[in-house]
Amino acid sequence: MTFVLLAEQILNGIQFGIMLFLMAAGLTLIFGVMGLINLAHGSLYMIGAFSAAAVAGMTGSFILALLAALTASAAAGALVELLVIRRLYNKDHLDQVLATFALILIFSEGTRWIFGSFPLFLDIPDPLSGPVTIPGGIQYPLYRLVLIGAGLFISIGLGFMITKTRIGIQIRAGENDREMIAALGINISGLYTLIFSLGAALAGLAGALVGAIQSVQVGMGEPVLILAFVVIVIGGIGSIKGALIGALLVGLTDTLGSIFLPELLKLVTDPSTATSIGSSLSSMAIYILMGAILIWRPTGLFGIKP
Amino acid sequence: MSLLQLSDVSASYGASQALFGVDLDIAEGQVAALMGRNGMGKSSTVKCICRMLPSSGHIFFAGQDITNMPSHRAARLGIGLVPEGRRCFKDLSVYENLVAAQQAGLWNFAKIVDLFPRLGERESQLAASLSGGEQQMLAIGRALMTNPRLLILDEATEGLAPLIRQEIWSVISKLKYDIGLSILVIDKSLKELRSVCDKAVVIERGLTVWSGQMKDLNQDVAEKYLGV
Amino acid sequence: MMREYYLNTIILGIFIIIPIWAFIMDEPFTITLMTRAAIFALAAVGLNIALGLGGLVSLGHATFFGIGGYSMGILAYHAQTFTPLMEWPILVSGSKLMPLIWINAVIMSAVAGLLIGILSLRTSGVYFIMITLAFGQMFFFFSISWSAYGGEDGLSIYIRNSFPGLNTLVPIHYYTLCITLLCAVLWINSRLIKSPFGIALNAARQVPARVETVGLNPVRLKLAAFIMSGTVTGLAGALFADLNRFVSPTMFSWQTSGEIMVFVIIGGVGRLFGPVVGALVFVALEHWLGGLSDFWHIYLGLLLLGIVLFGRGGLIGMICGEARLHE
Amino acid sequence: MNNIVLSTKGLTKHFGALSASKNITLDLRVGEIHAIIGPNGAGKSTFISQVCGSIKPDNGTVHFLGRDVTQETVRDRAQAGLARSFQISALAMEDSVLQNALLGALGASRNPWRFLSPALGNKMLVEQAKHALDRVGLSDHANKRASELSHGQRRQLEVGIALTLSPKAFVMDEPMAGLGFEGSMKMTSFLNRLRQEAPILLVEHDMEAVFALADRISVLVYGEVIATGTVEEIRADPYVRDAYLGEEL
Amino acid sequence: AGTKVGMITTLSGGGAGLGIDVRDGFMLAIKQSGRSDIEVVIEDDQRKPDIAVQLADKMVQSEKVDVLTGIIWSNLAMAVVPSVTAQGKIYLSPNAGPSPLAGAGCHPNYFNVAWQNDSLHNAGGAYAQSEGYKDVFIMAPNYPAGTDALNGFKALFEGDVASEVYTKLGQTDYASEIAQIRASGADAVYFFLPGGMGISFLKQYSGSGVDIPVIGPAFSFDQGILQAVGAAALGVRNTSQWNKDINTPTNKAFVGSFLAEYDRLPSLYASQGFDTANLLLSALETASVSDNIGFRSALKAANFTSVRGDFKFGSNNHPIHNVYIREVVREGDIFTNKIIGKVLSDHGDPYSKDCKM
Ligand SMILES: Nc1ncnc2c1ncn2[C@@H]1O[C@H](COP(=O)(O)OP(=O)(O)OP(=O)(O)O)[C@@H](O)[C@H]1O
Ligand SMILES: Nc1ncnc2c1ncn2[C@@H]1O[C@H](COP(=O)(O)OP(=O)(O)OP(=O)(O)O)[C@@H](O)[C@H]1O
Ligand SMILES: [Mg+2]
Ligand SMILES: [Mg+2]
Repeated sequence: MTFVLLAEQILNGIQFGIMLFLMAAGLTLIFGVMGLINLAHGSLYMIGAFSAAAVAGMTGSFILALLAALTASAAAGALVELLVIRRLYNKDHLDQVLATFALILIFSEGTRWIFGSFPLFLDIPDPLSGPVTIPGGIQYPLYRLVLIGAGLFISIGLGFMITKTRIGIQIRAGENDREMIAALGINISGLYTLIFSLGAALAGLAGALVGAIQSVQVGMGEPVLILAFVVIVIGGIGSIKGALIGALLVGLTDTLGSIFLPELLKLVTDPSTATSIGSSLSSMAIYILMGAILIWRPTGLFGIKP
Repeated sequence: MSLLQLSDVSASYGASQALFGVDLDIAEGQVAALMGRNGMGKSSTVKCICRMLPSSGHIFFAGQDITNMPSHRAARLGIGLVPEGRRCFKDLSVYENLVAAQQAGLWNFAKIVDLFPRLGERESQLAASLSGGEQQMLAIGRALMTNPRLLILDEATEGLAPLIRQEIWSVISKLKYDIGLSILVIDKSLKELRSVCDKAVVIERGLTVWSGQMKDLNQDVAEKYLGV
Repeated sequence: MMREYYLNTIILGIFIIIPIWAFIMDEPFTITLMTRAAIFALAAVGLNIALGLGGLVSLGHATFFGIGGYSMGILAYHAQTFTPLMEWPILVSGSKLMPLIWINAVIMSAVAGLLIGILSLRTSGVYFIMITLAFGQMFFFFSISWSAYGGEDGLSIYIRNSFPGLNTLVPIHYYTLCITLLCAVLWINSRLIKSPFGIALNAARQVPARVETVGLNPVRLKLAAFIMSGTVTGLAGALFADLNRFVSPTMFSWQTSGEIMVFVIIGGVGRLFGPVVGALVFVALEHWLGGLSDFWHIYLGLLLLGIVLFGRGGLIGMICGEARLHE
Repeated sequence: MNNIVLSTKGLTKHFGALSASKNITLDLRVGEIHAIIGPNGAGKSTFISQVCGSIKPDNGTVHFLGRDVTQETVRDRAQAGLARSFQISALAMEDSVLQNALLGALGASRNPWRFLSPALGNKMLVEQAKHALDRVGLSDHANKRASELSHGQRRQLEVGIALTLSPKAFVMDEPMAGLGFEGSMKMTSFLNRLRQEAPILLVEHDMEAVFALADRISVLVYGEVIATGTVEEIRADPYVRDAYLGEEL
Repeated sequence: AGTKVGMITTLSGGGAGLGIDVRDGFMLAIKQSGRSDIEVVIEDDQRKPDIAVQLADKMVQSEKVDVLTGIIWSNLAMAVVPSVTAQGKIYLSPNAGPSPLAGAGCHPNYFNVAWQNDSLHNAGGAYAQSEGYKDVFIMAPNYPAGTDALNGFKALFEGDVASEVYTKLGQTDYASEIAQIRASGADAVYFFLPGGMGISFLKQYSGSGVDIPVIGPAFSFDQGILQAVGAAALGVRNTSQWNKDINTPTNKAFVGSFLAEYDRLPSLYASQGFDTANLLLSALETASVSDNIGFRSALKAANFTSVRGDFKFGSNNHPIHNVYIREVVREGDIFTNKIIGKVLSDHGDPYSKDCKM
């Protein structure tokens, strides 16, 4: 393997990681900070992608598509919070699991009902398409660089909001003791609606951005959902920095694992067994990583120790 | 004019009723003691005032009917609570606990640190790892930071060292005499209550059984309802 | 509010009367559906030991379900193809005998429960949910690419395994087996809740620090609960595989874990019959709603939502009110 | 020296730069109540946790009944007969008061590994639990949920659970906290009798109770024992008055 | 008495598009036949094997159907087919032809009207061979159908395999594979990534600047999903046994009537559903379902005109048919395929030799 290929693969790993972070960003708010297990997060991601695809299809404008994704998912988020989630904060994780599982069913089939059963089209806008050459002679799709930028920007913004602003402090206080922060005069319900729909908007944005290079279809949110949970848990719930590092770790493990595990195994067995065992190991790799990290540090890399 | 007025307030936890008719009245600038044995409904009364427990009857604060108001709006009218059991935000630092619900006014972070220097020393420590007494100071500081018109202290001296306890009592007097803050205190130290409070309300099994000026709370009443 | 005891009797009655009615009316498929419900109930009763009693929110119980399923699949596959399971150090051949398969499923699940439990119990809360999920996913991806046993295609066992004295191919016979096992496990469970172990476990769920200061080991209590829970779900997995005469990696998927958990929550967490009601209702809905429209998932979602929002403590909680203290 | 039940030598514990315990050496003798007082944040609870095993000291040893238990877990020490009550109540809130007490009895019996026989059918366990509830005055509430108890009643249950263990020594972190006038008085006289059964290491801010009960008092300030002595000695110590007691008493 | 057909197919969730097409194609043929004595019971398997098995039980036990059909996915077929054929029911596969059912596990009651899984991949290999590619990068998900696909490709391809890569099932990001392709120096890429995976790959591939030609089986380029891939697929060659421009009267009529009935162009799956129904109808003309042996031989005769042109069954009841190479083109504002050549003629499958019936 040449050095350039290795470098490119590492870059791919990082890029995949940041893309995961982009997808996990909204969940970091809702799950990481507000402490709500929202399985329907993947649906919000899907709603973003679908509304972007629909608007892009009608207007041909990517900017309008992104705006549509933001609005639609934020609105869906606010609605869901007001009608359902609001009644779940005081209940335990299990009720949250069941209710948001129900929401997945409703959203997935609802989307299929509106948009039909076939995948939708959403493509990269022309100015951002095609590869650019970056130092080191690597050709890299421009759009992916844009995704990296968006991911980093959002992570910094979120980190700042949660750790430094008063709103961030209040949300975290609400996560510890909702009743008490309300008794101190903070409209925590309103605040949570706001944050939830912000989280939803981020999910929708990610859906639209990532949807342009993946397939926009019903059910696209669930695999992402699991990965996003993995990322957040590895980093430690509640920590934005953790989520970012978790995302990078997962991205690198996944990318490099699928390349190197088969190669490594080729040293000991014949090539075709090696590729098959290697790639099955590599699909397990991130879960093995997560398991190992949690066994080593039971509250993730940057989680608060109990 | 009375600042806080409860008339015939009753409340339940699910199926079990805790309050059966509490009457209570605090005038602007008054310091009142809420007394009674363990489990008689003192804290439940406080929860009703702060709208953390739904209740029937009437609760007026600063001329407004707050009986059905959501908790945060009642608090915004100027009720500051130091709850039983402290309830600090455990994953927040001391500083964050204090500024979380800050309202503009007399009290600010610097003033609180003046009052409890220990909190200044622990500024960036997480509340969960504070000692019991430190958490108590934090809870008091946090309530003051909302610059309330009525401060409610539910067993605020529990677990405090005698020296600090004296300090808290002197803070209470200071708040009373210097800025005329209205205060509702629940505490077990009769001696301090007598020296600071203007009036007393005694509840038994969720019912107001005695209320009046503190100086009128004689030995008979104390023995009958408080067991001293 | 109805006493839970009466409700439980009614539910058991449903599990007895409907199949008998179906048998008389010659509606074998209804019996098959009831068998499915009984097996799901068993899996969920298993999960409820960890979840309701031990407070261990395991999103990886499909691991045990799958292990049970593959125990059946692998043993029967070797018996069906007349190939030995292993030749070294001792020769082991496959089997089509249910009791043997069940024992194997239980032992394998217990071993897996022990290993997963020891590692997972280092964490708690949401981290526990996620680490159990991680183990589930490992098994899932492994089974997908384990080509010796069909990979993602799974394994078909053409003829249901046998049980001495019964013709398991007759739906009502197989149903009788499953419902008997379910009742046995429920009985054990009802004793378990009130036993010293149950009380200690219940406290370990709520205040581990307290349990420790009275000299008991909360982690070990939870581990025991986790293992028991896994074995029951594993047994259900073996039965499920036999019901379908087929196993595949879907049994290991996180959706399966989620469904088992949904059964428990619908019925009522920690209630003896909660998982049973949950499984029954879910199977019934799945069956009836499917006929209504292509978009029946929407109705299912709305129903589930209604149950969470308006029923405290699942359906049983809705009917019987808050759990009573056991005297 | 065989009347010493529990002793620590040179216990030291740091949290980062903060020394929560500095070289603490003290002991608890048969039949006595040894009170530990000190300002908030002095390190009393930290010390208690080290004695009971939930925090490992950086340095120093803990001996219990003549045995070095420094490396033993909370459970080992509990089984050896060390009973602890928490500063902030730790109860199984969903369970009945009786079940909470039963848990203690179960711990004392050391055998929770019975799966099929009902615990409440075990006369011995139930008797033990009921007796303990009786002694802390909670027998009327035995069938209530712990969550339905008021703050003060929960404190009583804390002590009740410790009783079921029939321990060799009690370690109590602020048992009076949250009790009313009457409750404090009852608890005081109760602890006074309890010392016959087993000595008590008592952390308490209620000076009335401490002065009424303690045979010896140690004063902890900034993690250090600055004085140990009888009630009179400590009351007379000007430094203790300054650092802790203030003008009270 | 009439004939009762049970259709178990995927109508909800992610893969619903395929099931809906099969159903619509099938029902179109039934409708056109004008026969009112055929009752079709349709159930949704949600793409879950255990649900499919349960539905099969229901069809057999309580609906008492004569013929089953409809399953889209190999793993579901593997779960259902052996047991229903063992119970004496006829099963007609409108899609999915896993190799075990074509080889040792074949059954006289089982007929595949679509293809054996390897068919299109064999054609892929043959096409790469005929184009003179020397070094091909091949890629598929890591599951049995994926392994079959790559083996199927290699069966008729004699050049070198630059690299054989198995991706994760359900993978969404292919940056790393694309980098490997770029570095491999291959002169063509063959990939089998059904459904959303293929869409993601193609979109990412077209943006990567790598311009090595790509070949695949029809599944990633079919009418239903082609619109979602968009321009990224233009020019890609794919193998298929059917296309809407096959110039026979039957096919023209089919395409026209499907468009009229459902207001969309038919897909490969719709054509397979249509053929399946027509096969059934043709057999019903000459035999009764109650006569198992007779009905089976009527089916085997395949006395109907397939929309794909010549069609007959091999000894293992799997199709012997032509496989074409298509190119993705734009017609107006929709993307579709155009046949550019025939790759294999009267192609059967290699498993029939293992089938003993
Ligand atoms: N969360 C609750 N659920 C059910 N019952 C409760 C709850 N909290 C309190 N109670 C009951 O309500 C009654 C009044 O309790 P409350 O806490 O108001 O008493 P209190 O006067 O503050 O006592 P203390 O001095 O011990 O704090 C008690 O009998 C108690 O058992
Ligand atoms: N985990 C920790 N990390 C950092 N500091 C800690 C930790 N635990 C305790 N401390 C600090 O150690 C000091 C001693 O705490 P401790 O709880 O032992 O005090 P205490 O004497 O019991 O006080 P109180 O009477 O108020 O309960 C406190 O200043 C506390 O903030
Ligand atoms: Mg109280
Ligand atoms: Mg303390």
